[in-house]
Amino acid sequence: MILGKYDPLKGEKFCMIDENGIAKEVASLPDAEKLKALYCDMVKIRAMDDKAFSLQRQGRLGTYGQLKGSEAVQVGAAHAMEKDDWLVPSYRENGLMHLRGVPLSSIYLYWAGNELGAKFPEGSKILPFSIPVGSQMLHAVGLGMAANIRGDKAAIVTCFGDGATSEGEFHEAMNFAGVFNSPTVFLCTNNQFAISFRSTKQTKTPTIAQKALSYGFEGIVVDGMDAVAMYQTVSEALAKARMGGGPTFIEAVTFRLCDHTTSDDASIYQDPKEVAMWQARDPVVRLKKYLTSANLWKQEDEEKLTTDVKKAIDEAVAVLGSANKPTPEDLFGFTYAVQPQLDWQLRDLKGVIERKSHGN
Amino acid sequence: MILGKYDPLKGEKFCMIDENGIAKEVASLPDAEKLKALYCDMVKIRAMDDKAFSLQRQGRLGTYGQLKGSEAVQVGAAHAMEKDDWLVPSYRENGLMHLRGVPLSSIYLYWAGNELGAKFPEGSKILPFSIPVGSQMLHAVGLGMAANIRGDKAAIVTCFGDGATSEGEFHEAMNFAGVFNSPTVFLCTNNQFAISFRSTKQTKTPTIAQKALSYGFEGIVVDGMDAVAMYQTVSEALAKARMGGGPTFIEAVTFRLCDHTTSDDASIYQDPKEVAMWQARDPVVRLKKYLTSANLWKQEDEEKLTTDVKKAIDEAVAVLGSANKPTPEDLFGFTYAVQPQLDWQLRDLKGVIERKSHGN
Amino acid sequence: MAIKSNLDAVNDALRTAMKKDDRVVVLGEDVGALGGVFRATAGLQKEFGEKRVFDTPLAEAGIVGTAIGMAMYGLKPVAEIQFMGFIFPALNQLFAHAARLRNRSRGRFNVPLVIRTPWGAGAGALEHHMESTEALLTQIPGLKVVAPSTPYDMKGMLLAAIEDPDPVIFLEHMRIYRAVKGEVPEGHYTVPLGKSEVVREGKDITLIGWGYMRHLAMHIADLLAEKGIDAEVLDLKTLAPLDSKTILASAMKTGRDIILHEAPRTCGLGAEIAAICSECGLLSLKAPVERVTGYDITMPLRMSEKLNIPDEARVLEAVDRVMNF
Amino acid sequence: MAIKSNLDAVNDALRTAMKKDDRVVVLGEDVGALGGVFRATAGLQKEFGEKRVFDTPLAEAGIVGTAIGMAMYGLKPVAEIQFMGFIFPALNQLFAHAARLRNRSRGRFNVPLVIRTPWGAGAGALEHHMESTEALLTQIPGLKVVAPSTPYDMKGMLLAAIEDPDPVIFLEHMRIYRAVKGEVPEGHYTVPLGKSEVVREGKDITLIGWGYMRHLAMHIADLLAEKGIDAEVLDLKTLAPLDSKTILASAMKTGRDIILHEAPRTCGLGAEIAAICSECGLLSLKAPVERVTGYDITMPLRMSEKLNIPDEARVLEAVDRVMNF
Ligand SMILES: Cc1ncc(C[n+]2csc(CCOP(=O)(O)OP(=O)(O)O)c2C)c(N)n1
Ligand SMILES: Cc1ncc(C[n+]2csc(CCOP(=O)(O)OP(=O)(O)O)c2C)c(N)n1
Ligand SMILES: [Mg+2]
Ligand SMILES: [Mg+2]
Repeated sequence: MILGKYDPLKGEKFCMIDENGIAKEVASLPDAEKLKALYCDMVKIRAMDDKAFSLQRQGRLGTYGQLKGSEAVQVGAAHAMEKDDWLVPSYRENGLMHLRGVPLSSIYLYWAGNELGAKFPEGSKILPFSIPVGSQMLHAVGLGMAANIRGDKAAIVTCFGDGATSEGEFHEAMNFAGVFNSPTVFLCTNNQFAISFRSTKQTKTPTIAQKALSYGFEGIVVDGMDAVAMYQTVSEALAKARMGGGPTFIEAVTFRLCDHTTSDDASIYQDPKEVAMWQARDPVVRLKKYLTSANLWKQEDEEKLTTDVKKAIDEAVAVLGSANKPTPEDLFGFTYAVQPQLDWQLRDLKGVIERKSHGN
Repeated sequence: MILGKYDPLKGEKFCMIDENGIAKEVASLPDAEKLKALYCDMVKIRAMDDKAFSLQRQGRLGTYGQLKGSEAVQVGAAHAMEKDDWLVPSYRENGLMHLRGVPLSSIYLYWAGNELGAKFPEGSKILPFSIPVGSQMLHAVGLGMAANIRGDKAAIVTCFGDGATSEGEFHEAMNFAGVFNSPTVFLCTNNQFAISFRSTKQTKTPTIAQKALSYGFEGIVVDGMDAVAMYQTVSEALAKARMGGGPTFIEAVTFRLCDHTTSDDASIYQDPKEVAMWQARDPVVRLKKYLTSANLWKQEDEEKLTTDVKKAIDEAVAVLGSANKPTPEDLFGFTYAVQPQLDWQLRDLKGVIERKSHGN
Repeated sequence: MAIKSNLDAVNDALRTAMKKDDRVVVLGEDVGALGGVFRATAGLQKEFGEKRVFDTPLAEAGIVGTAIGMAMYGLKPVAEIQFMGFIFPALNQLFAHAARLRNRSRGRFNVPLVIRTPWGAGAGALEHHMESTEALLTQIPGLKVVAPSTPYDMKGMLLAAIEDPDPVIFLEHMRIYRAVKGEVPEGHYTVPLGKSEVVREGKDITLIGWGYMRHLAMHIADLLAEKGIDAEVLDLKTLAPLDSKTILASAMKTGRDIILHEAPRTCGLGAEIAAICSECGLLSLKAPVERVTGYDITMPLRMSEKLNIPDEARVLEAVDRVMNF
Repeated sequence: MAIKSNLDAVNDALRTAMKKDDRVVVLGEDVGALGGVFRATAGLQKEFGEKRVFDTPLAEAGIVGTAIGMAMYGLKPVAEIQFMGFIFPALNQLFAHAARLRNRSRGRFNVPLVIRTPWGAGAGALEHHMESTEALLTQIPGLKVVAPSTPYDMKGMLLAAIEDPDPVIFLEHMRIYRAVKGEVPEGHYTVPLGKSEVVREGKDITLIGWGYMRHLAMHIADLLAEKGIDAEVLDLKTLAPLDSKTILASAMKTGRDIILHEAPRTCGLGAEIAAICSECGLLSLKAPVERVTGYDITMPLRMSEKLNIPDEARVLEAVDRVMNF
């Protein structure tokens, strides 16, 4: 039992593997396969994230928001989730979305500004990510309310940042979750920045997790650079949700080890010394240290991983390169199920395009 | 010191004079003059409120929201406030607004649907009351932020109900107040109902006051049917605000001893036994019991009070009866400071009215 | 057929929908035990239980946002916003999500959500309780907005709205909640969304209205008939997407059009209708399209609100102008 | 005179206003140390201190609502909403309070508040970062809405907005933030709100635009000149209250009008302008008023957004239709 053991009001934080790669209680760790899987997936999403950055710099993607620093949160949550769990992400959860089944190529296509990337696999319980900060958590709560109404077992993970907790819709989502006992895990990645604004200024309380007390359910602070702690906490919160125990709030404390997006320049407002300090806590390096020291990970494993990851990314980039552009039908076709009144506008656009292509 | 002494998480509530009219610590009571003034003002606002109800039933006012049950909250706050304090009320604070300087006749005129009633005395630091629930507290916080920016000493009381605490704007107001140390007293009248909806269902926490912990400042539960406790708590919170101590949240627990408004029928959803129980705690009766038992109040005092109050109310009703109707200029004149583009519309309306009055 | 008020027609539609489809749920402020401040949901909680008919905390974004989630889960939520003037806190959810989730998910999700809300002036209510802000909603692609004005349409269109796969804002005019009664069939039937209706044929002039204004228009048409003017009355019924075909057919037939609405004139829905009429029917117009609307001011309080709403006198003067252009 | 971009003109205006009047304060998300995501407020916090230029928590209703309070206290807050697509959470504050407090208090209070926000498409940004929802605001009585398109107007109108006693929504088109440069006088001057401007005189046809569309219109006018068509260009500048006089004068002079805007067509501001032109100028119109606008769909993502924005080809085809009606 992790929940209930760490009191945010007392400044307690849950961590399993510290920044030096040392495990606190080896006996409580997941098995070796799981540890290796967590590590491999962190490497993978970091690589795909780095690739997205360089694709953006080449002009092949539009503005892109990197996730660097949050690998452990996303991988931990991905492994904690079961097949039927729902995911309600923000724009920052590209790694988590991929691990839950969204093809890498879709992610690249979407950030390239191609609507076709927004088509996730049919049947996957992943909502399109939300750009208006703080607005998506209500949908997660609503999904859970619906499951309660239908008497279905369900659990939902919704992700958002420290900044999002200032929005009124966050409050309404938390309150509804408490009142209706919605089986929702509120997963807040406190990467300490909302663009340039420090999380310590976002609110006057020392933690974000303690806000859960205002809504009558549990909140916990977790080391968000520790994939194991994240995996275990989210697992427990989801199990509780599935069993009718209602919502949980998890504050994953990390640090944004990148610009806010490719349009940002964090050097204007980040302190290099602080950045270095947090870089030393790198979630990927940390777990590798543990695995290596525990003799679970060898050079050849790393080499194979690198090759596999590269291959997956190359394939996605190839799809990006050969993808069709959206057609006028793609732009008009999803405004309503059926909307004959739009037909003339679609015809107008197609006519203009055709006449342009004929040079008159 | 009252603030900090009663912990909402432990279910503690501040009360000075209990429902039987017995004072807990006579030494800590305000002086006799103040006690009598609190009582007189409660009698007055109850009478004006009852009159408003009967005026509505006669068709002379539109829908009206009575304050019955909240007299102690409003009178306590009115007496705690100093001349330069700001008031940012909701629609339910008719008593408090009057005690802060809004003529009774203006209140009646406003609820009669006459814009002229909205003209409060020039210079009074009372905002027009807000009907959209939960939206006005941000203005209070902004007033305080402005005072901080200018280096002015200031304090603001903003009033709202239990239902209002579910709105997103409440959250944003509380959070801004904490972050910017706005000298704002959040005065929540928990009358246990938002129309038909019980405050116990509005949120999952046992108290509303404990929500203040989410914003990094003090919250306290007070017996909202005890005018003395209300007076003392608001006084202390205002003093703290004026001295730079920032915001305070006060949950005044009362019971709505009336319909939500004159359009409502509370008998559909209120339990008569529970109503009777709360009627027995009547704030006006309670203080009178104390005053009488302490030999501070005699039959002739009561008689004089009744006469004075009746006179004040009769005068206000007379003003209501003889008031002008708003003119087209009254309707158009306050959309902007200057707005020549509206001139033709005003002329249009005046033309229609004139032609109608000439019967063509 | 039973004679019912608009209000009872709403109640009937909800009951009919809930019986037919157990995915239909009703939520909002005070919709449960109280049955809504107008009693539109009276009796539903008792009949269908607290799981399917429930009160929510006082938070409009919360109501609409969670209803969006429920709709994506597969339910058919019918959410009440207590008065149209209080829809603003929910606009972000409507604009950013309800209207876009189909598009954003490329059709993988849709949002079969109905938002019912009382609107319009004339009932002598408080500030913010008599707003007509339909044109804020009609310009948001992805939303449907309907405003029936008779009990028959009220029931049939509410049933159609609940069955519609996309979000529908369902406007119920307060002034005619109880004042207007009419025949309402038993059981299930639908009146299609997306269609306007010529409710009185005429050849001289077209009066276009919705909600209470449709009834004012019918009254004016009667008065005009006595003067020998043959007025056509168009009940818009669906405000978005607009049924331009029906609007234009009538506009071009009579060549004289007056649009009535309570909302402020500037950028009201009347502007769009006027624009369409003159765009597509310029040569058929015998006079400029007139708009008789609320003025560009804040809705006055009860005592003066009727000064701001189109009334017989203002419409008749507009008719004079148009007929004598 | 210095040549500045629109962005620098905004920065210059803010600095000028803050120097002139110590009641002017600047607030919003990231406006402080970062100087705003576009750097419109760059350097201001350093120059005027953290009391007068400050970051807020991430909450748009909070920003606008507290700014309303500050304005009533006597300050002149200039609040930034980071992108126009994120103004929705603040709409309740704008509609229910900023626009109405003067009226509700019978002139005892006013709200001298400016909300600056970047808007418009064409910069290849993310979803919700390229919205043009001006017509949601222009229909709210009590608000002023302006959208300058040149550095000269940008500075002069921002100074005028800050001095205005009523709430002003100040729209800064992203696509021309850096792309458009022009002469900007030193120091203080104002360009009046409430006035539109004929920025190119012509006699054959009027092109009406605002923001980026004014520049497209000027470009089209150049192309038309080569074809012997003499186009007049009207920069709307103030979107609410509309300068109907100037609009009508130009519309009636040429008798041929095309309105350009990026917002969806239905209930966009173009509808109101078209309605006014045909109402008051019916007999002078030589052709129907045309609207070349965004389609009634959700703004497409970056790769396709330009398909949705009026461009040279679409406007020229509209000109053809109008000239050959
Ligand atoms: C409602 C809204 N307001 C403003 C923005 C602009 N914006 C995008 S990301 C961001 C900061 C978000 O911070 P946080 O919630 O901590 O998430 P992070 O980006 O750090 O993951 C802001 C202000 C937005 N997208 N939505
Ligand atoms: C934003 C908004 N939503 C809904 C309403 C309708 N309404 C008026 S009062 C009320 C209940 C308010 O309850 P509470 O905040 O407890 O205040 P009380 O009336 O009990 O004083 C509701 C739902 C409103 N005025 N504003
Ligand atoms: Mg963050
Ligand atoms: Mg209450």
